[in-house]
Amino acid sequence: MGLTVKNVIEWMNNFSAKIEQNKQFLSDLDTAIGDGDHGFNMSRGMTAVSQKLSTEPKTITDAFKQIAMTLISTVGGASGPLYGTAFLEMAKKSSTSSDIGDLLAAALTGIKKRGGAEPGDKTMVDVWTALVPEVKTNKLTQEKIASAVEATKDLVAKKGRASYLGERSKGHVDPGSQSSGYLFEALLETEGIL
Amino acid sequence: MGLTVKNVIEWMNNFSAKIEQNKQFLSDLDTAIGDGDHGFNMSRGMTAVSQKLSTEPKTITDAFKQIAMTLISTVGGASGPLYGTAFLEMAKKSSTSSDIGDLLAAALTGIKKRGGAEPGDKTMVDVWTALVPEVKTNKLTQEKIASAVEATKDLVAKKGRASYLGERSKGHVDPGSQSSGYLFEALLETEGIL
Amino acid sequence: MSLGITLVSHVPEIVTGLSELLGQVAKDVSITTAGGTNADDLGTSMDKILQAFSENKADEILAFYDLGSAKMNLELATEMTSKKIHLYDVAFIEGAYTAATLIEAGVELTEIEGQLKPLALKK
Amino acid sequence: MSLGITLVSHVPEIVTGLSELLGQVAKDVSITTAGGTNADDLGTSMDKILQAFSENKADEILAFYDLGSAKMNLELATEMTSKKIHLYDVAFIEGAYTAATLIEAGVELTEIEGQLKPLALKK
Ligand SMILES: Nc1ncnc2c1ncn2[C@@H]1O[C@H](COP(=O)(O)OP(=O)(O)O)[C@@H](O)[C@H]1O
Ligand SMILES: Nc1ncnc2c1ncn2[C@@H]1O[C@H](COP(=O)(O)OP(=O)(O)O)[C@@H](O)[C@H]1O
Ligand SMILES: [Mg+2]
Ligand SMILES: [Mg+2]
Ligand SMILES: [Mg+2]
Ligand SMILES: [Mg+2]
Repeated sequence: MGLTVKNVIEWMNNFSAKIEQNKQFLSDLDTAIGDGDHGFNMSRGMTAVSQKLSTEPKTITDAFKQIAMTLISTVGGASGPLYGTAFLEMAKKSSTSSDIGDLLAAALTGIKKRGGAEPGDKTMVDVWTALVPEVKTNKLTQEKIASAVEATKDLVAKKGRASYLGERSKGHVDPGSQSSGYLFEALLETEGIL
Repeated sequence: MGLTVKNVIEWMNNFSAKIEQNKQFLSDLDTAIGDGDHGFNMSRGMTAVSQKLSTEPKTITDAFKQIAMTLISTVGGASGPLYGTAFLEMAKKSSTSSDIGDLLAAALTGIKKRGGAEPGDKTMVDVWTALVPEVKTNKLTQEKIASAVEATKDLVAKKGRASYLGERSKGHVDPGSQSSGYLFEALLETEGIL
Repeated sequence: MSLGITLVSHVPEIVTGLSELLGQVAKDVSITTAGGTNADDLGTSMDKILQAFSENKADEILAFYDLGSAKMNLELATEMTSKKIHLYDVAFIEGAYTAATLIEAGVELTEIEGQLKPLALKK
Repeated sequence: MSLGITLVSHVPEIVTGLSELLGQVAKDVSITTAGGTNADDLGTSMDKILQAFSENKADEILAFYDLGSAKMNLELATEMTSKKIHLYDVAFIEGAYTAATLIEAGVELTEIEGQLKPLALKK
């Protein structure tokens, strides 16, 4: 059935629930290689998004735009403009395509442009780069999500706060990759969207 | 007759009076190529010095040490540690010499070490470098002081706040050179010290 | 064409303090600030940056920031404002101080940018 | 041997704000500050710097400063304290942030200094 305003809202509410449940865990990951706020940042942002979407947007494009602007205004950390840009690009793309794979590909391009990170830099870009093709080819699974997140563990950070640690950033999962994992999990669990 | 506690105090009180009289002028010079506080900084410092010296120190060494520490604690700008270091070095030197030329030479070495400036960098070092030899050879005059100060006008600043202006620092007398000029004038006017 | 400065930091106090430091040497330069998140926590806010851009009296703005994540919000804001924004990856305090001094002295943008070059950092 | 940080600025708010920023990533590092003159005006104070050195819980201190004149007071204070002080001519905020992150991670001084090299500036 593809993307509808209703399943986008469901997707976001599910993502928000996962963030809420894991906010301490995400912040703990960020404590190890950053400033310890990623879970709290995302929780603030996604709570505001759910709130915003409680009034149903008219179109998918409107929905993505509202998600983007809400995250940009409330998250506060690097993940704010990054997820914000992702959803802004999805909003733009949604005016010409309703294929979720195309939208997520546009989002990934936006994230890379916004943060300047490339695959291998130990950022959310790694998880998105691994999983967007899986969505496109309809092969996304829980296992692939988990292993994409886990794969950031052994990388040396080249972008974001963790990059100040150089080699010492090894051995810890990247917090933004973990939260991105939840986004893809929520997508996978949303009936009819893929 | 040479250096005595009494004529050191007289020298300082005279210097303080000149600073007081010209504090707005010194700050205006600093407004052109700095942050506009040099006169106020020196006024605060020398008022405290005169106050301190109103209780007569036991030795010349004590006098210079008190002058130094008072300037360091009260001036607040770059000129504080610079004049402070100058008088600290004079205090040190005064334990083995009572020749004002030797003391001023030690002071100049201290100023250069503290600030890293060389002659030609458009700082107080220029005035000291020009005038210390005149003191040593007993040839200090009001004219030589004036022309040493004036000579800083056409230089390009290489140290201190004025250095941020690069070429634009040309055409203005350096404020710390002007205040140093007053120090040498006060010295010249102090009966029996040279 | 006038040049102004916008300062962006994760901490509100850092930009109010820095603005004071620059004001001393650049009395005639419009300097606006965006510090902290919308809730005044540690972080940055695109909304505050946009407001700092719009409050700035100059036509063209030189923007400086502390840490990398501020840059992303700055770029987002740059895309959303109609003002001309120049963003510099340079030492935050030292770069902003240099720019303020030179703008006050009437130095042109290309020359200012030349003086900012030695202060460039990977941020 | 523990490492601490002392921050010196012409403006009190800059160092209190910066100290907050560093505290977020370096909860276990002793960070002490000296901002403004003894009268809390814009400028620096050797007395405040000495106090920041002595209040610091670490044996060795990495010191960072904003503008050149702060450096002179820092050097004077360094000569007057018995603590071991390392003074860096690097981008103030970026350098202090880098050092705080690395000290918190237990990185040794020589390695920290290597990471500070690319942040060096003529100040
Ligand atoms: N330049 C960047 N490009 C892509 N992702 C980045 C970049 N910088 C940070 N991130 C992501 O953001 C996450 C941190 O988010 P968050 O903690 O909310 O922000 P902050 O670091 O500002 O506190 C990182 O784990 C990483 O995945
Ligand atoms: N590195 C330096 N070496 C020698 N003299 C210096 C140096 N930096 C500044 N000065 C002197 O200090 C004067 C400025 O003093 P002041 O205005 O009190 O300090 P600040 O620049 O901190 O406001 C300059 O005019 C110059 O003569
Ligand atoms: Mg974080
Ligand atoms: Mg943060
Ligand atoms: Mg000054
Ligand atoms: Mg000053």
